[in-house]
Amino acid sequence: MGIKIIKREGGSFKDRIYLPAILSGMKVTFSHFFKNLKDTSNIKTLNYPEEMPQDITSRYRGVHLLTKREDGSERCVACFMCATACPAECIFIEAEERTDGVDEKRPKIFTIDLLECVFCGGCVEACPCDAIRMDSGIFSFVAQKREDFLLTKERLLSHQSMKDKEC
Amino acid sequence: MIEGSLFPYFVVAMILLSIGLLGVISRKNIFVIYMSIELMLSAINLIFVTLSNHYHSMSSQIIAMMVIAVAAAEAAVFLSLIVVLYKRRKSLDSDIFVALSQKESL
Amino acid sequence: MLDIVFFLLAFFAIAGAIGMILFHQPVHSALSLILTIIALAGLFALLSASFLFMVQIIVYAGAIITLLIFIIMFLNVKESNLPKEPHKYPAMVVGFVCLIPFNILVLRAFYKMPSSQNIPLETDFGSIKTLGWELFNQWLLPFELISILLLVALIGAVVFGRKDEV
Amino acid sequence: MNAILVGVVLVNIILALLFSLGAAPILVWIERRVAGFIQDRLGPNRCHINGIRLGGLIQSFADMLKLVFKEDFEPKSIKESFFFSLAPVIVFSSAFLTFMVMPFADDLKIGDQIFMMQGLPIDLGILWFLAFAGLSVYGIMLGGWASNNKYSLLGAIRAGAQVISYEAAMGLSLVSILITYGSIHLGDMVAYQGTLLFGFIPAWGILMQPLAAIIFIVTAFAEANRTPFDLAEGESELVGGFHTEYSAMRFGLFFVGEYVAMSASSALIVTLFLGGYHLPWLNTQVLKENMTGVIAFLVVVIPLVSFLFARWIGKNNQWIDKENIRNRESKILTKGLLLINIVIISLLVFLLWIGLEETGTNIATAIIQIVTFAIKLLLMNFVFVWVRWTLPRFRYDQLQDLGWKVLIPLSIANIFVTATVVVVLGV
Amino acid sequence: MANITVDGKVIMAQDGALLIEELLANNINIPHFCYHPSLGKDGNCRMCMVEIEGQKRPQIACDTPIKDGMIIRTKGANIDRVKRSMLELELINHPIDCPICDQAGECELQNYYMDVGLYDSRLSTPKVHGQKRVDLGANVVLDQERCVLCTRCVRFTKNITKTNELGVLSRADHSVITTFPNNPLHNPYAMNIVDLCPVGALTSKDFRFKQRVWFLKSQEAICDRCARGCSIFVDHHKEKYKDEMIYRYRPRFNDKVNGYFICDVGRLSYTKENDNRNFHPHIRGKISEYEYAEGKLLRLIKRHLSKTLILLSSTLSLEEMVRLQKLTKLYGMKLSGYEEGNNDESFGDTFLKCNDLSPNARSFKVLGINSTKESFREDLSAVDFVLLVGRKDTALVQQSGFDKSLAMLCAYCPSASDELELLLPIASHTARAGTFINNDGFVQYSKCAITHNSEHKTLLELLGTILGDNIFTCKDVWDEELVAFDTLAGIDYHALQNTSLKIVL
Repeated sequence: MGIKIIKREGGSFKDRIYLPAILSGMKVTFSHFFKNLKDTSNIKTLNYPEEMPQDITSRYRGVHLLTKREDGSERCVACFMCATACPAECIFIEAEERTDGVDEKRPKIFTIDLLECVFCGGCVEACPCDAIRMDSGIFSFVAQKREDFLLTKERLLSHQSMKDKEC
Repeated sequence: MIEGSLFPYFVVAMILLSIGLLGVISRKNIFVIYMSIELMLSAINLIFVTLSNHYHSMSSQIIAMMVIAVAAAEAAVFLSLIVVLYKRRKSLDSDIFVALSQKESL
Repeated sequence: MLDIVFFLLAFFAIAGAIGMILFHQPVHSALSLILTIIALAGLFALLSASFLFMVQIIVYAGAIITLLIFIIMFLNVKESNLPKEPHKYPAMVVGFVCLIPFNILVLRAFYKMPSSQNIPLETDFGSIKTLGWELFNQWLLPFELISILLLVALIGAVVFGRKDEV
Repeated sequence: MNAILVGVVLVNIILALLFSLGAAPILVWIERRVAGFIQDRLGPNRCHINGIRLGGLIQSFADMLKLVFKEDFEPKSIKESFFFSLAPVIVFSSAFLTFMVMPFADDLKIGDQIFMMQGLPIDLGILWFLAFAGLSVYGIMLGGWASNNKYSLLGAIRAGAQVISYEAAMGLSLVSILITYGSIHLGDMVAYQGTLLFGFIPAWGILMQPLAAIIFIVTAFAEANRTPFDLAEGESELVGGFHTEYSAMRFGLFFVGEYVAMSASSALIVTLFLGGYHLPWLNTQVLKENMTGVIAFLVVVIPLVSFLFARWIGKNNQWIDKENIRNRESKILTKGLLLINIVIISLLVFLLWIGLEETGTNIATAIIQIVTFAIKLLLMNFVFVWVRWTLPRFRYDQLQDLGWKVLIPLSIANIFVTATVVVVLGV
Repeated sequence: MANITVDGKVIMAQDGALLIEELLANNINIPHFCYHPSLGKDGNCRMCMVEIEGQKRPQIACDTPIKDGMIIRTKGANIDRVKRSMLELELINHPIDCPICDQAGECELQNYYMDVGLYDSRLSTPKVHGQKRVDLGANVVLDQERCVLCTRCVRFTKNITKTNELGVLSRADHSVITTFPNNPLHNPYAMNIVDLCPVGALTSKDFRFKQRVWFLKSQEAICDRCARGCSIFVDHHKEKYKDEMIYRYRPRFNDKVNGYFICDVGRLSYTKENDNRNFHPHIRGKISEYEYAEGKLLRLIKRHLSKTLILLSSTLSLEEMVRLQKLTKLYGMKLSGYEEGNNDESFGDTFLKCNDLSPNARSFKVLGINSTKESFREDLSAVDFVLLVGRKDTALVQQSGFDKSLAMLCAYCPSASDELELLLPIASHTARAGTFINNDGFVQYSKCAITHNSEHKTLLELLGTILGDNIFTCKDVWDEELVAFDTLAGIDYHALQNTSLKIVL
């Protein structure tokens, strides 16, 4: 094994007086500035909210949703796996007995505090029933009150999956 | 009444000088003692400048300028001294520094 | 008009000085010393010493006291490290009483001084040009000595500040 | 006569206010838009008053308004409430006072009265700048210390050490400039720069003293606490530095103070090195002699520039939504531009027609010089912004190394060389 | 004694004892469903297979008596294959509803499945479905699908309670546990079968779906429902933004007192620890700050001093009692432990429940605190101020004709507080540690000290402040004060941590 000796940069006089490097850096930034000043149409900035991003795929990790069974009831069985996996502890579940014969258990309360959520997707990974997903495609969630950021079970169920929308 | 007469300037200078002296006498905080000395120097400067105005002579102003230069030199030495002393003694009490000459006591 | 300015400046100078010796915290003392220094600079300006006015602000306020405050902050002096000064006020009162005769003496001497010639000052009195002319013609040797003093002080400060010395 | 005196003094004060205080929102806007363009973004462009956006300038006013109306919060941990409030005032007022002695134009002669075109007619010149630049550090140190917060204190200590060390280099670099110009008065310096070197090159400071110019510009960046020397508020390590605990208008004063200081530094750089209010090859005397030609030139050039500017507006100032009120702006601006052009051109033509007397020539010269100074100031401010968005921040030891080991020796060497040259040439 | 070799390690064992007992006693992991130390062997689950040298096939450890020189292997490819096959058999009809199952997290089937190696089912035939929710009565719900038919529950009703409610019905993979018609599960210890069930087939109606077990933290405690003082685990959990909640009590094995079981009443008595706990201090019916109310207590005591009667409850711990006693002795106060209604003849039985409902009345005798009605009456007539500690029976005092200052320190919110000079909450039973003496003379230490959001002080802390001697913890009280009592000689704080110690009353 030979040792590869890499020449140390910055030793020459030109490097040591810094000014050429500073000037070349300033040249780069100025060329960007001038190009954009001349013609702003090249700038990729979206004029959100008038312009919406069009490239959100169904794999985009957006606001959560609760999926439904064929009969329209919630798929979630309140197993607390998502709450266990959640690193931000932002999922609050209260279970209750389900008596309609579809299943035994369901969430009475299923609340996600979006202000605490870190959008890691751990809950989706943990869910054994494919009941919670983050493919709603909702990338921006705005509300005026803190309470509005608590996503209740009803709101989670009302979110549409991107996958369902596509087909 | 003031214009033309320079006596009020002397009064102010003497008051400042006296306050500086009082500070040196009464305080133990070495920073305040230093500042009192600076205040006295400034008071003397004021006397010099007033005299320069009185005698229409630039020489007193030059002396005042040199006093300022001496004050700057003093500041450099004094502050570096204080940093060293404070690091050793963790105190600003001038009474603790009486043993300055005895090397082993430091 | 100038009287009012003088009284204001004198008031600030004396108030700052009194505050300086009375405050317990060195930072407060230093800040009130700045007030005195700037007021004194104003007094210099009133006495047509415009160059000294600038020098006072640049050197005293801008450098010396900045350095002082910097050192005070840098040392991070805690309340417990400040010296106890139980005899502060008695000492001041005694000193004040003792200084009264001295002050009267000196001020009498000033008062007896021959009154100044009532010629108005030259327009460029105290400006940098006249001062420089005087300085480099008649005061060259003291000026060089002062330079050496500053150099010695600089070296002294560096020697004190050396780590291995401590 | 007295009315003229009051008028000129008022004009001076208003101009000084405009260049320093009035510049702050514009500089904030420039900072944001330039940053945006440099980084291939748009920058603020949304805020509008009845559709008028002025390219996002309104955003700055909105932000100022926000700062004024925000809650002026003071943390409970702050014991020195007085100094906490005093600190931003010191920073702001010292920055503001610094600007007051910058000459916008050559001395104006109306009748037999001569006016100095400065905010404060004091001829202390460069010393004034040094004095107040030194004082502004008190504001930063007090603010940091009174905040009773370790980040703030660290920021303040950094700022203090930085300003003390860079002031030395700045003063020394100034000495060589003073030797070259032979005066401390800013007016004399600008007058010197109006002359020609070897008969064809404008004797601008940056050509006469390139090394001193570089050192001074670098130290001016440091004194104004701008990137790459903004370690005092290095947000990556010190949260907000000395102004971490500040909010609302007390923060606003720090914020505006920074821009005013930057503007003052720019003005000084322009005055010392970039010919001040002089146009190249057109010093006051030449300008006065050729006033008719200059006005004729302006009559041709102003509509041409305006036309190009209007085309640029039409191309780049479109709003995405055609129905939006903001989309009307281009038309309004074009019309406004046209109106201003008509007014200015007709005024100039009128002046050409009646001819200018001596006082008129003097005033016209002053106006042209003020505009020149304003443009140079703006460009220098742009350089400040440009540097900020190009260069990374220094590490603290690098900063001190640069100050003490590079800039001070260089400036001392520069003094030697300059003095030698001056003595040898016997200038 | 016999020497046996297990996985190459020599173990001394009792000759003739069951192999599984010795293996479990030596902390050797041996899967088992049907064997339970209190119920004995049954041999129906076949999970505890071990290889014994000299025997052709693997044998079940629960039905193999130990002989000298046995060489046993509990690991190895062969035995793993056997275990896996047994488990596969158990799982043929077991539903995969762990997400719903309350047992998930403490399920032995789940653990063994994880141990043996995760695999997918090889069966293509559909699973046999049973009833998911059979209410057996007495707070027990049965899920027939999940049952592995270990018959621990059946044997419990047969051998322990001798009520014989449960049995196995049908044959082969249709076998289910069930009750007999018109004879639902009905005995005061029925909920123990929920703990006994190794899988999630039997669940408690009370705990069902309330919380997942992996969130719960267990602390050791002593049940304070009756004088038996059964050892329990307190399972509690603090949900984010909520207060600590106790979800259940579970029996803790203690061969001296309660064995493996507790009664249903004691098990459900955890609700009192959750309810009425977060109440505020009241001064004359008005809500007050805790610190202020504490100061008020101090002032009340100072004002009355020797004219004070402290009425202490038998629910207090030994440490608290001795500290109260010290307080009364120091200032010449009166102290009485007289209580009414602590004896319920209908409550006790021959197994664990006993008629005496006071968890710690024996301590009165140990410390010499007077609890007779006569002395209580006598004391009451002589004082101006009555302080009820740990109890809320103001009626007792008022009916006795007392109409002067009355203050109360208690852990559970009383109904009315208007007539009280001061009502100061103190930490409840599971929020503070303490020593209790049960009716057989066993001194037991309850360690459970859950911190709640309300942060009510414990009685020991309050008394430490009042007495000003910096004794705040049980350990300090044992070291400083309880050593002086002859009855408690030979018992020290450290020994109590793990065992119950008997004293002569």
